[in-house]
Amino acid sequence: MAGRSILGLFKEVDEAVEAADKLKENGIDDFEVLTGSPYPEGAFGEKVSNHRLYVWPLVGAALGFSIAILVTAGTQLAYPVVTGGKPILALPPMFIIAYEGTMLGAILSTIIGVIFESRLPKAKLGLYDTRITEGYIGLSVVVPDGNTDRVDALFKAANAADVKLEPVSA
Amino acid sequence: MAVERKWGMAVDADKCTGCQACVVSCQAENNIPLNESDHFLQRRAIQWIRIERYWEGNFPEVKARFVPMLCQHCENAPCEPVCPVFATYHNNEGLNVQVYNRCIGTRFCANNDPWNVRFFNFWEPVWPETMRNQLNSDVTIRSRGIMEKCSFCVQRIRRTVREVTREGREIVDGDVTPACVQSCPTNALVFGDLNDPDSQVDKLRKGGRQYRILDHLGTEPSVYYLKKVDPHAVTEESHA
Amino acid sequence: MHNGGPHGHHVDLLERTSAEVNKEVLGWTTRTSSKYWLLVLALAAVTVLGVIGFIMKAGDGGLDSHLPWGYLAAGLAFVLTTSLSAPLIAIAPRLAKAHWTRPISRIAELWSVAGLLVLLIMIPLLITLPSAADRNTMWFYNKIAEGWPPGAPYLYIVLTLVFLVINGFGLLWASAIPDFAAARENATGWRKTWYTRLSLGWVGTKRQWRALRAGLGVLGALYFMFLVFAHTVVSFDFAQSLVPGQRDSIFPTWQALGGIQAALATVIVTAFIVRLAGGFKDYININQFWSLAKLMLASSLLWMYFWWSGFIVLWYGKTPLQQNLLDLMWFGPYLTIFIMTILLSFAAPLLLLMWNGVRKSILGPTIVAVLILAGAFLDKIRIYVSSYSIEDVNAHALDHVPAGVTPESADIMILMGVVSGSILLFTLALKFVPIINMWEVREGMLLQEIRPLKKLPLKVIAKPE
Amino acid sequence: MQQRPALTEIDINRDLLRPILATPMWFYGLLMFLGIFVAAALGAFAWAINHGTGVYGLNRPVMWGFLLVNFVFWVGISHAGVMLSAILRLCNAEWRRPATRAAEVLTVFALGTAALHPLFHLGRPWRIYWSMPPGYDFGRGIWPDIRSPFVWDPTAISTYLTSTALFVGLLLLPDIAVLRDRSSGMMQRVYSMLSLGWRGNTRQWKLQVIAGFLLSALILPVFVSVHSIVSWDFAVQIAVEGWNATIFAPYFVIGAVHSGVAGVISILALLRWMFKWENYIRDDHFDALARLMIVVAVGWFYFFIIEFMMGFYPNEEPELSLRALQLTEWPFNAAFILFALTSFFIPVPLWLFRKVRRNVALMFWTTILVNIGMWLERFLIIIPSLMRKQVLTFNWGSYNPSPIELILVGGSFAMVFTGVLTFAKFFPIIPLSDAKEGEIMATEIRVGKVMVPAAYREE
Repeated sequence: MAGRSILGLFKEVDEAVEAADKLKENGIDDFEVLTGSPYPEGAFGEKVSNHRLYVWPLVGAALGFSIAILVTAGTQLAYPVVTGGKPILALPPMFIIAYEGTMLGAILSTIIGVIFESRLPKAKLGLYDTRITEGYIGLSVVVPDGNTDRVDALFKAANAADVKLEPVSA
Repeated sequence: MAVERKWGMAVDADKCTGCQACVVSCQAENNIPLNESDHFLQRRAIQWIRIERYWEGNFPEVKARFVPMLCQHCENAPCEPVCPVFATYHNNEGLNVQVYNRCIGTRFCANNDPWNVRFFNFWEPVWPETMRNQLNSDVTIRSRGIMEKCSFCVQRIRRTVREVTREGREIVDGDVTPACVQSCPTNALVFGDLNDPDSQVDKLRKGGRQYRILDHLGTEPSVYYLKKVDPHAVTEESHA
Repeated sequence: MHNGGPHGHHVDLLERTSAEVNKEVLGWTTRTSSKYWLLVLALAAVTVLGVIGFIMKAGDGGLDSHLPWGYLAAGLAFVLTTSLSAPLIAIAPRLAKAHWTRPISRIAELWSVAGLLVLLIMIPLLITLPSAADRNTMWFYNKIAEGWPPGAPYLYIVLTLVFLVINGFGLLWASAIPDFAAARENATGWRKTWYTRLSLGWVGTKRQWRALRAGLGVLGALYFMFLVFAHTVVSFDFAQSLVPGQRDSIFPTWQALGGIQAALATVIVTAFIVRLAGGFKDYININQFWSLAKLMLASSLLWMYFWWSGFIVLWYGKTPLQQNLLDLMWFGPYLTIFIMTILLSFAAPLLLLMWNGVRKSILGPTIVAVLILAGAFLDKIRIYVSSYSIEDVNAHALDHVPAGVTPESADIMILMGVVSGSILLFTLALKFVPIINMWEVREGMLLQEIRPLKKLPLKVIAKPE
Repeated sequence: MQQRPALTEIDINRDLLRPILATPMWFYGLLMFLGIFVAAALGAFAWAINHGTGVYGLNRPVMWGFLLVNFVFWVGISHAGVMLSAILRLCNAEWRRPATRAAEVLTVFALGTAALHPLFHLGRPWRIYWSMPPGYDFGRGIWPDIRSPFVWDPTAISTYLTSTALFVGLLLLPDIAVLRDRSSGMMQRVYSMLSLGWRGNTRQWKLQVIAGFLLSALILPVFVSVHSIVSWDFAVQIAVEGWNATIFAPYFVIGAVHSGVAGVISILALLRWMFKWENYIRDDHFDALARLMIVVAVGWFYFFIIEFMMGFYPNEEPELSLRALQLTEWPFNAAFILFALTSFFIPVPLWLFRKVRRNVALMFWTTILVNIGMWLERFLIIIPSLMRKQVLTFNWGSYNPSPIELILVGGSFAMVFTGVLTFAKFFPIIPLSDAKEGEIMATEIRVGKVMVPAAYREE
């Protein structure tokens, strides 16, 4: 697919919303909204993407728990020395360490999950503009080579502050 | 593995005169660093066995009561499980042993020891040149930063075991005598195998006068104390 | 909070006019169907059964020893931990200016009427409670000076509980005054006089509102403190200080926490029933259950945490006394009942409520709440029966663990009577006090609205200073 | 939140990035000054390693001293972070916004500093890895004894430290992206590497928000467990009558929250004063935090009363003698009075007044008082209990801290502040994205004639 991404920058939120509507009217409904601050998803009428984040902590927790149990049980059995008349396989301490292991596993895998689900890390930033972190709203679309000027015109019509076109190399 | 021997001691508070002979001999036997005055002033003196002195009654009827205090070698020693690195544990002869090389000096065991019979090497031990040859070659010299405590003269126990196996016989009562027991002029201290029904210490601990210090903690000490015979004697410990 | 969604029900409520609110709520309060009277009769019958059970027990056991009364004490503790704790669910969010609690705040506060029952049960328990002389109580009776503090422990138990109950009624009344005024307008007959009296000529001037807010704040804070104190006193005097040598210092705080957990459960169950019976589907909706479910999950985790904090210390110390306490309380005769408590009060809530799907539903939290109430019930039985089963309360330490006490038929009757008695009081009160806090709901409608943020419909929530 | 100024993203960038992009001169001066103390502390530790643990004031029976007191204190402070950021996030409290990251950063550095104390404290510090994961001495086939609380401790603390650090890092991504777009040269390259190529599309933002909630919910249980385990270092010891109490875990935790939230308030007051952030850390933030403090303080006081009374309750000799020591003997009686006043009886009544809650200077000083009090609380729990371990009066002792210990304690404060300031030099310590979100979500509802400030809610 010879796709080229095109990025429209808008100073006002309403302009961006209007441009988004226009895009949808023209049958383009998967466009990327770039903002400098967390607008709730759907504020621009863009497609609501779904994610699997809630699976991650569960998997991590299971892993962490089993590893912790293995290590604690293993260490006690591997070095069976009586201290203070406590049983060789003392359960309460195992639970304490297993608890920490569980939480650590859950948290680590959640953090990895967030990064993965946000499709990071990216080596190349792609078509981007530093004004986005200054309050400008960016709408970036990937369109077949032919349609770029149509989208460009459409952005301009919505009073875009600037329109950027990805070099052909892509 | 099954407990064959369970070393223990009986301390007769009636016979103890507080002469401190046990303290000195223990010092000599176990290479305990010299306790200079400032060690005492800093409350850092190391005495594996010490004579605790309690005053009893009001002036003029004041009596001094002596309690020889050493590691109680408990069955369920509270000092053992708190050590993160297994530097102290309970061996199968009923001894609460200290592994010097393993100790990292958290001093957790010292805190969880109700009798305060565990000692910390705050400084590197030094002996004057003249006393170097006095050191006991059977006993490690402890470096600074680790705990140490009464071992029931484990080196003597080991030596006896070696000897009797060479002679091809069983250990009998009286074969093993820790330094303190050996040097006690009034035989207030008796050492032996608590699992051996005809050992003297086993008889004494069943004699009726026995009590164990801080027994309510349920740590099962292996050191038994024998009450004074003096009828109107109420020492601090007998409450415990 | 995350994954957004439409709030259909709530939109409906926000579109209500206050007249409609009055009509719906007051209508249900004044209407008395035959079903209602049937329920009242049934509850009354069971309550009477409880009284009979009490008389039977008093007949053979007598009131001179505390030993037979473990189950009665458990009953008192259960009412204290459910009914009397319920008002917290109205108080805490009100102080935090949370909106979701408005429709159910009255349900929570109305439970304070069960206080009467507590005062009733308290009397025989006080008679059987062994004297504080030569045993350890939290009142240090005779420790500081002979016969000092006077009347310990009885006087102070009475004071604590009486103050608590009075405070509860005061809170209920104060928060209902504007609703009484609203009811006064279109009521007839005895209700007219009743509401006119109670509304104290409320007309809703700025001053009155300010006074009301201040009053609710103070009464709420006071109730919170009294309740925690009451939990402490009851768990001390009717359980801990009966077990010689027990110094499980987390115990009273654990009981207070259990009170919060059971309070949430009580409110959820009641809200569920009121919602169906009164047709308040738009008032009490997913938001209430969802928010309560989150709190219930948190409190269940804390409940387990408090138990564990006590357990690990006793397990590690393993002195004979600690061993005996462990056996008496948990791992001895009451092991099975303890395991069931853990399952009901911790395991089930955790495993069910950890899923947002279950939390964010109406049936899910309700089921969990029922389980938690069962757990709390068993918990109280375990604690108080085991503590009451010790004969020599003056011993220095607990040197042997007494055998478990299985309930006689009279005990079971008593427990049933206590539970249904508190429900009966609540049911009767339904007909006197509007069950939905109308003025708070109206205020909530003023301060919330659905408004789109660009393309996205969101709820807007105002928090006045 | 009356009359809040409307701020554009440009304002927010300019103001909140000031310490990074336009670092004032005095900042470096301050760092130098703190550096002196840090250096002193490290010197003291070197001295201790060189000469042996004898340079501390410890003795028999007081084998744990100021270093352990300070350890508990800093672990306590470190609980502010999660307490605030997590609980307030979960409650969706609008006023959390400026406080969260400062709190989490304080957590990270306070916890890091706390983790140094066991090292200072050990007899043979170079062997500490024998007791903490993942440095077990596997080579010898000897394993740590997991029955020891000193094995639970490193496990919990490393878990907590890792989680919080990563949590902060994850929520930093969008702000680092802002820096990437503002900075130049070497720093620009570093920032763009750290930002992992953040674009700021809606999906990434959404996941940021979810991560905030999810991780808060996950870290909360860890935060509770950490201080509980620290408390069990003490509570499981049957030999020390004063410590062997079952209430210790929740008592320590709520005490930690008490001192921790106070610490955050102090830090916020300092930041506001240093970087002129009146528009971001507003009076009503202090107001809300102070209200929270009142609740926490009262709860803590309840636990304190129960714990203290439980000492008398069984009335047995060792406990009574311990209380007698705490209440009647110099200097502990003075410490006790000071502790009661500073941690509760002075600040809490003050916070009841709206004027005080909204007076930044007063809030700063009252919260400082609270932390003085909470330090003394740990001191009064740890030292006197060791001086009166058991009924055997022959072994009752005393303890005087040595200069080395005092230097280490003082240095630990410098370490924490240096850490927080250094962070503030390289990363925004008030989350830009949170502030911007606050601006988007802020709105008003008309009630009759007044406009009541309101906020959009994503549920």
